[in-house]
Amino acid sequence: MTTAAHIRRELDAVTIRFAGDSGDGMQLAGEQFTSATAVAGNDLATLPDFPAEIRAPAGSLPGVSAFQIQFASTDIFTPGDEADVLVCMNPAALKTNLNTVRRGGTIIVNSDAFTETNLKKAGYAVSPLDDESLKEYAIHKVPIETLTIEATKGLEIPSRTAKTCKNFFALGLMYHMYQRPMEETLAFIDAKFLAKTPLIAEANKRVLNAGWNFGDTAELGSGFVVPPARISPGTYRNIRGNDALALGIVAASVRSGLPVFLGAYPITPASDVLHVLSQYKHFGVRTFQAEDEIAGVCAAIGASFGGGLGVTISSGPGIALKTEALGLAHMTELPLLVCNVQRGGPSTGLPTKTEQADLFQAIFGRNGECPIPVIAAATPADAFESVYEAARIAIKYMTPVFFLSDGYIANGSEPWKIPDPDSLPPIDVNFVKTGETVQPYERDPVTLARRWVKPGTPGLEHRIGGLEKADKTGNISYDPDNHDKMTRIRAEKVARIAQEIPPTETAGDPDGDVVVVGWGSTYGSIEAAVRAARLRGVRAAHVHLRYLNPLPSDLESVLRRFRKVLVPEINLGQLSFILRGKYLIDARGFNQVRGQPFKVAALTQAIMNLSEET
Amino acid sequence: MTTAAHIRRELDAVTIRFAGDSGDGMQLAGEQFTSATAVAGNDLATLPDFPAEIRAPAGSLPGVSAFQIQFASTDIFTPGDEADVLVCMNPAALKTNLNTVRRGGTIIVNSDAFTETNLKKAGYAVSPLDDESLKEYAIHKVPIETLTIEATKGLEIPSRTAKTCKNFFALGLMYHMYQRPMEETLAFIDAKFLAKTPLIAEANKRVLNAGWNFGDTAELGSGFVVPPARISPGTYRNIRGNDALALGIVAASVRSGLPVFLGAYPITPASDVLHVLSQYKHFGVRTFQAEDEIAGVCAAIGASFGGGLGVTISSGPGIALKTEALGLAHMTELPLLVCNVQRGGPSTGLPTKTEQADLFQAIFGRNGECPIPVIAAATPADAFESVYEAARIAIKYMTPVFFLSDGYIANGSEPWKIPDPDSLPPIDVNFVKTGETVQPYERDPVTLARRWVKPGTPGLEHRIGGLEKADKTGNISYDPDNHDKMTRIRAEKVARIAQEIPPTETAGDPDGDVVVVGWGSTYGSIEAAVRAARLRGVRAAHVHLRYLNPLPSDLESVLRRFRKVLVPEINLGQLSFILRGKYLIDARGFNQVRGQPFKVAALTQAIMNLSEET
Amino acid sequence: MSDHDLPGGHDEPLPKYTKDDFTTDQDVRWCPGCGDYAVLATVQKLMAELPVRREDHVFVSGIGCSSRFPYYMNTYGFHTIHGRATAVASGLKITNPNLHVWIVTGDGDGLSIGGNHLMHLLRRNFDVTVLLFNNRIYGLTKGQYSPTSELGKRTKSTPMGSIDYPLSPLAVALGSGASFVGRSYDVDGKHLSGLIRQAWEHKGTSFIEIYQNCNIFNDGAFTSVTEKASKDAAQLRLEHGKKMLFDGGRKGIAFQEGRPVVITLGVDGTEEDVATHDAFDADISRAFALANVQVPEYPTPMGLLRAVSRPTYESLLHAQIDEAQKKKKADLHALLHGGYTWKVEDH
Amino acid sequence: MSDHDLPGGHDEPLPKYTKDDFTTDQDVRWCPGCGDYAVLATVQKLMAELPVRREDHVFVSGIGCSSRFPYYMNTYGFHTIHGRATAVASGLKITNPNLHVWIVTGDGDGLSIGGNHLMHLLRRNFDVTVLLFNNRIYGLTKGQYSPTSELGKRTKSTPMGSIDYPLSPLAVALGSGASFVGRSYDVDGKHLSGLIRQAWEHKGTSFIEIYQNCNIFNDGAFTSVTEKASKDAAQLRLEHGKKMLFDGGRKGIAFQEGRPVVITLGVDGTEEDVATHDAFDADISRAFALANVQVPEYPTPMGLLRAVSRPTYESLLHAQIDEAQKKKKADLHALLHGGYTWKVEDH
Ligand SMILES: Cc1ncc(C[n+]2csc(CCOP(=O)(O)OP(=O)(O)O)c2C)c(N)n1
Ligand SMILES: Cc1ncc(C[n+]2csc(CCOP(=O)(O)OP(=O)(O)O)c2C)c(N)n1
Ligand code: SF4
Ligand code: SF4
Ligand SMILES: [Mg+2]
Ligand SMILES: [Mg+2]
Repeated sequence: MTTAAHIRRELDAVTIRFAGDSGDGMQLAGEQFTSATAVAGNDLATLPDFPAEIRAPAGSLPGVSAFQIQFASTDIFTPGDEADVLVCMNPAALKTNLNTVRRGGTIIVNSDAFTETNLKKAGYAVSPLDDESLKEYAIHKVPIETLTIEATKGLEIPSRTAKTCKNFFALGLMYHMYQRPMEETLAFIDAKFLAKTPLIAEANKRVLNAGWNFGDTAELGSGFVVPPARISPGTYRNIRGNDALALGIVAASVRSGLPVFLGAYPITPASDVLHVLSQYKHFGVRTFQAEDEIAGVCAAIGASFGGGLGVTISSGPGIALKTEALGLAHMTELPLLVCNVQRGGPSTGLPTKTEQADLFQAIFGRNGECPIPVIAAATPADAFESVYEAARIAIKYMTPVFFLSDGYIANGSEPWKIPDPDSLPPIDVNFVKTGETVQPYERDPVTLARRWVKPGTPGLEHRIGGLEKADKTGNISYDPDNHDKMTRIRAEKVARIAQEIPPTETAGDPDGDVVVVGWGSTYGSIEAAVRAARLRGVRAAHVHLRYLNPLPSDLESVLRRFRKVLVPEINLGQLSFILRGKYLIDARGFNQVRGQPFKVAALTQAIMNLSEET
Repeated sequence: MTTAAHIRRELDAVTIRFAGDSGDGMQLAGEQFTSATAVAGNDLATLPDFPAEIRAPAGSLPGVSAFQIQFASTDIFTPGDEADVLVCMNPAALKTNLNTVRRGGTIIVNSDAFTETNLKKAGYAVSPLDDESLKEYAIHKVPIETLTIEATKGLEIPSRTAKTCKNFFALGLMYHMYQRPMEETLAFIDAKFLAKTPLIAEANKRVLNAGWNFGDTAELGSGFVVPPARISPGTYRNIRGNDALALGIVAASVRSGLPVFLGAYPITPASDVLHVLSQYKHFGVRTFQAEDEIAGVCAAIGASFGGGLGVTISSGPGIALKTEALGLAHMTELPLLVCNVQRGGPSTGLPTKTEQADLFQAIFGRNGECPIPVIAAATPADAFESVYEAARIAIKYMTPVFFLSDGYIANGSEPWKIPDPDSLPPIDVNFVKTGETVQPYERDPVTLARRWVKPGTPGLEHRIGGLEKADKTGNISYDPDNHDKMTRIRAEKVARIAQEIPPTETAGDPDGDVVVVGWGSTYGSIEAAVRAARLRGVRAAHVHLRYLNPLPSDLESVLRRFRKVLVPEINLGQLSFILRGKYLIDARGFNQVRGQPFKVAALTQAIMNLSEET
Repeated sequence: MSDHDLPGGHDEPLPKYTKDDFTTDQDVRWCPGCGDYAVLATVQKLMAELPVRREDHVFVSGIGCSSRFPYYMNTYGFHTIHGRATAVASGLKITNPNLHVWIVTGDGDGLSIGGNHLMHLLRRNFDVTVLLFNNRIYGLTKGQYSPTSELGKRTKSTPMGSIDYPLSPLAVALGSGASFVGRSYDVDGKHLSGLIRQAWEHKGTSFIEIYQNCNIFNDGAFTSVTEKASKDAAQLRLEHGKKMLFDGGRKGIAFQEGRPVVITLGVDGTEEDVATHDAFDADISRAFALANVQVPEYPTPMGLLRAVSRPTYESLLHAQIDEAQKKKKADLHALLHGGYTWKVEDH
Repeated sequence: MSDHDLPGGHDEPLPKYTKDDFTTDQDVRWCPGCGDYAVLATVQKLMAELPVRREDHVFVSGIGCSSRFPYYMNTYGFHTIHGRATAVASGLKITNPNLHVWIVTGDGDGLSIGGNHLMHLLRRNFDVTVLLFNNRIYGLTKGQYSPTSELGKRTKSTPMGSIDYPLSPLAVALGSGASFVGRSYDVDGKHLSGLIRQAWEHKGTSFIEIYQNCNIFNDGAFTSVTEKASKDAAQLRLEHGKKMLFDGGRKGIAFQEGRPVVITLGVDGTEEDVATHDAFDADISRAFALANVQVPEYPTPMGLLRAVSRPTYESLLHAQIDEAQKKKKADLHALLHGGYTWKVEDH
């Protein structure tokens, strides 16, 4: 590989963003760049940004697809507030992404695409390349399409086909700029194309190299180096949240010995979990694409009744439909894993955007007294461990458990240190066996879980259902005192899950001015903002909750070690309300509902401001 | 009518309870006694207590049906903690109702029914009439069946038929005991039977009189007088909560000029509202028995879109199913009245019992940020005015509104001072008219309500839906800032409803030790308990909330005038949690989930205890 | 409906059962006189005869009077939520295909709120049996009309008469591609028992409509079909391979130009013209024609309308799982290490 | 589907419309090449021809690519939630029977999550028209199989092939007692337009299945039926009163013993034997037989299978309201004073 003659500059962290038409392969370029960056040993975080349409008209504003990555030589936690470099494949991409670039940042445009038609589709009267509008940025006009076609000359493929390789040109250019290794991508091209379409493989490789070489010769400010981060040793892979979620479920199945039954109905952004799990039939995973969300959850309840690990997965509107059935799972005290990959709401809302506004629904959203434990993932990789934990608790406590992810976690990816399966906490399943004299609603004294009896077991025939049960026998009971008692037992069982929760960790100062409490995918922005605020002199700490119901028993005392409590959420203040109600602590919200992660700068400012309040 | 020769004693308040087999007509007897008592000018409160089964086997424990009424010469608020007199038609009724009678109370048993078979069905080894088990009560064995058949002698009806009149014997006996006027019941019998079955009419009347006369001659301690209460002048009728609810909806229709569309699916205890409204076709009411609850609410949304008053009604499990559609109503900002007649939960729970455990669901139970106003009825008669208010707000603010009733309100009844329709608050509807240039999501500056455009209006064609809307135009928008803005506008619109709420009333002391905050059907028990506590020296007040979301703006300041806040609820602490979260006030719950109203004595004790805490 | 091998794991011989073995200690809480009692007795008796262990039966129901059924069967049982028994049973059957799964539902539970799940259950063809108790009314909620109530019916929710055109449960089932469709009624225990047994033998989803009298809210809904005096003329007792005769052989059903017609023998035609019932007809048309006729214009068909054989959902699914397992080892370590991985060394 | 009187309150004459009057300013966001475009154009053109004011049309849809339809029609429109357009439309039509209500749904929206509401809409017979865009795939969620996908279909959610037996939308509709059932396809604008117009004229619920190509996730799903070269042999173009001939008159459909069979003229029979299509047949059997046949064994029927006349739900409901209003005055004061009342005097 050629190395550049230019002076290399070391950078701490860089954010780059690829943007183009949905048909331009920007997600692919972004994913490849991510892998190469991971291999280069940087810490990183990514943000894919899809259009809502399947395939909006080419060149149109709604058709723009983007992918952002931040990578660094130190720990980083977010895909970056602003891009240092934006790669723009057409005018529409420039139009919709310009506000994501920092002032003074670099913009690389595919100048071939700035035709009159495309400019018009993007709503430009004059080309922004020709007027003053971009003067605050370093603009590089690169005729990417021409160069791409040039690079494939001599191969017998039509120029229309050749043009589709242009994302690899952009990728090659960025690889050069940030000195990423290209082996991984070259191997990927071969794996994907060599067997079936060797010409395409060759074309892509040539174009990739042409991009690199172009960077080498053009004066684009190449040769930036972001040295490797100090990352704990181990084997890594890059993982998307939805994949981690699916793997966590399979791991829970293997470790518990229970076959997974997934009852689900497709919905953005949860569908991929159905797709991925349907490929794991060799693990005995049964995926059932139901006729609707109600059937999905009910079939999962049936599976759990039959002695399987019932799982259902959906997003806001679909979760809403499952509400009634969750009451049944709660009443019959069967294990059930309910995954909600949250999206923008209410109603159909913003299906492709992220949001954290379903926490109230998870904790409170059922008829009757019907507490359900709630566990949330913090990052794409964390989805593995946290969903595993959710499954473990569902089985151990014989209860439905809500697992919350969101669109940002689902489609985002990060390097994941692959755990040793044997190091995962054990999941013991203890079906009642023939001959044991157990009543269906007898309970474990520690967990209050009832015992699980598998149909087919001789001598233990019994009936369960949604009517109130008599204590121990599980027969129908209309007795007032029994109802009060059972309602409290079910609540107490869920409350006891607190005994599973490890001591609350604070990242930052052990006490002081502001504790920032978060949950879910805001992990990265909060961590970054707390660090920034501490650098600016605030005594602050970050507490990130995996367990949202019940809350950790030590949480109140942790919060009380700080003068102020700030709760940033991508909603209008749900966890903050719950903390207030539980602890009578004046938890303040920092809330935005913009379908996007927080900007670290804004959050840092909020911490600074609160720390100054007396 | 004969009058008793015995000395009359004046009593302040009396609680009597009729109990028998489902086939024994106890509800009818109870209702008649209620009417007669209302006419006698007493204040009263009732509690019907049905079996869960349609028709459990005759004489069995689950087949017992009871009706309790308290009436008094002063204001009373509950059907009574304990019965002074229990009328028992068979052993099963005695068995299941004995614990409702105060020690020393009177029990009148139909001794004819204490046969060996019946005793066995009730699980008595020996007859309780023959052993010592009832020695703490004043027992009167009356061969009611024999006396009933006796009374109908000479009429050409089979003795099996004659026997079915026995509830009138019991009723006549109680009428004598408490000196109620019988005219109302005699008229009722004629209205019901005279035309079709004159012999039955005659039989019932004879038996009723026989009961009275028996009381007159037997030494049952008759001649108690409960003098009339001081009741504000006006025309009264006795009304059940479900009837009041239906009437309130019709009144809102008449006053707004909007036709009612009720989309509903039968469910206990809400079905009666469907039944009653289906009889009001002459008011243009359209009732639609949908295929399920989802279709019910969706059809109601369609009706509102079409310019009608969309209403849906259900109970817990059915409300759960409507969750997704409520998001649509919220997003499209259409008026919609959602009535939840709560029952025991979770899941199928205890369908025929009362509970207040769906408050969380009403306030929090949807995906996304989706606030919906919540209004609750306090008593059966109050259902009229409060559901009217709920409809008014739905229309004025262009929003779905939750109206909460419960099984106790639904089936309970009380005297209702009939309002003058013209005195009801006006409901102005202001459809956009042809020629007005209004955008679909332009808003009223005061209420933030968008304008309502009726399909069919020329020139105003537009499209709405569940995706996020652009401000003003209502077109689809994926813009992050627009989403944040619209989410806040919708929340602010609901918050502004607080401007409709009258100043919070406190009953009792204006400040002091304990303020007891309630909502819904606990009104009576709380009012009675607060009065009792005040008599015992506590400075206490009762605040009963009709508006649960938003809460009254002055509520916090009212609560802060007291040292302690007690929140009694038939749940595990839902309103109390909300008050804590909102105001950071240490609101304490008094919670029972027994499917029954509170006992005044227990609640009084709780107030006393809390007042003693420092 | 069964896997005819006895379910795995049992070494002992099948016990000799009696009806009592299938009776629970719970008080039966239907109204005295309700048709549900007769069905319960028939099913309990049949259970004692089937070569299936008690613990391998599961009765799954929704909500309704009829859906109380599982409480009275001394087997495994699940009284789920309204309309969803079919969905719950699907997950159960996939999880343990050895179980004998019975679904008990009503005309409201199965055709109103649960209509969609029923349709999809039938097309998927799980090896389960659906017993739909059709009393043409909502019993448990005390007497509203149901999707099978006749037009003009006055009920609590339709004081001026219902205006929804009723569904034929059998037509819905055939419209959904059901593989086994039949009808019987509560008090003809022998006929009902025979049909349920056939259903149990059928591999795939069997759908049986059971006319059931609700003596409280819809008494006599089926007397015109079932009462002794007229039942010969009112019922078309279907038997495979037999002519479709009724009314003591005086009348029959013929198919003319694709349409079913009643012929009086010796008047409109001869026995020759009468169609022969083919319960296993590959073509669905005739079964559907039968599903749409009823008294008074036609005799009401009773018995098995149609059974066709088609692989069951769970067998296809488990075949895919087997195939996948043959191809690939279930190695969790390997799965977690899938895709591109890299090592970070100590430094 | 219409009340043929113009809706009340308009004095001015009906404007002369063009297709453009029915086009909105919203960018159409279907994939280039999607069959939805053709249907949209056909419907917009037809709207300009119907004697209905623009403001009296309402397009109600669920969720899916096809369900975006209302945004592109310059009429009133409601893009509701997944599967519920039918229910929303029911409430709308009852509230204002003068509106011309169109329901746009997909094979997922209408037959998967929305199957039950569709079934009940059809039996109730509201005077509305359902356009079900059948592309045999879930488009909007990017390519999972749908209830109409063929067995064995490999999709994102069925990597080893789907195992659910597909539904025939027309069979489901007839099984539910639909009063108007037909089929057409995206690119045959003339045929489609004619069928939709007939549907609009029908008083009652009209159900039209529209074969629609999803060129992204299920390209060519219907080519065997619709492509020029083979369509003559592959389609049975139904016309009332005409013989059921196809393949240029070389073949025809006959009913034998109640079953549909393909006959080759001159080989298995003559034109005499070929059935004549009766689109208004009182008996449902033949229409159902046609709903269940398709290529390759049979030609796929196109056109109106069956239309029968039955009172609409809203007309029956409003008749009851009228009757009630004739009998009883709507006097709120009297209503509130219903039952036994008593006066309490000042004291
Ligand atoms: C979600 C929900 N909606 C409504 C109900 C009330 N409900 C219980 S059973 C029933 C209908 C019963 O009718 P059917 O299925 O015909 O059974 P039957 O009682 O006639 O045997 C209804 C509406 C409920 N339990 N849950
Ligand atoms: C309650 C709910 N569940 C799931 C979804 C996701 N979803 C949207 S459209 C769709 C299926 C679309 O298929 P179809 O109706 O065939 O329409 P097409 O896109 O093919 O035109 C699904 C599953 C949703 N929006 N809401
Ligand atoms: S209401 Fe009808 S169906 Fe229900 S138990 Fe009674 S008789 Fe049977
Ligand atoms: S995904 Fe298919 S159905 Fe949807 S717009 Fe694209 S081509 Fe049309
Ligand atoms: Mg029924
Ligand atoms: Mg589709």
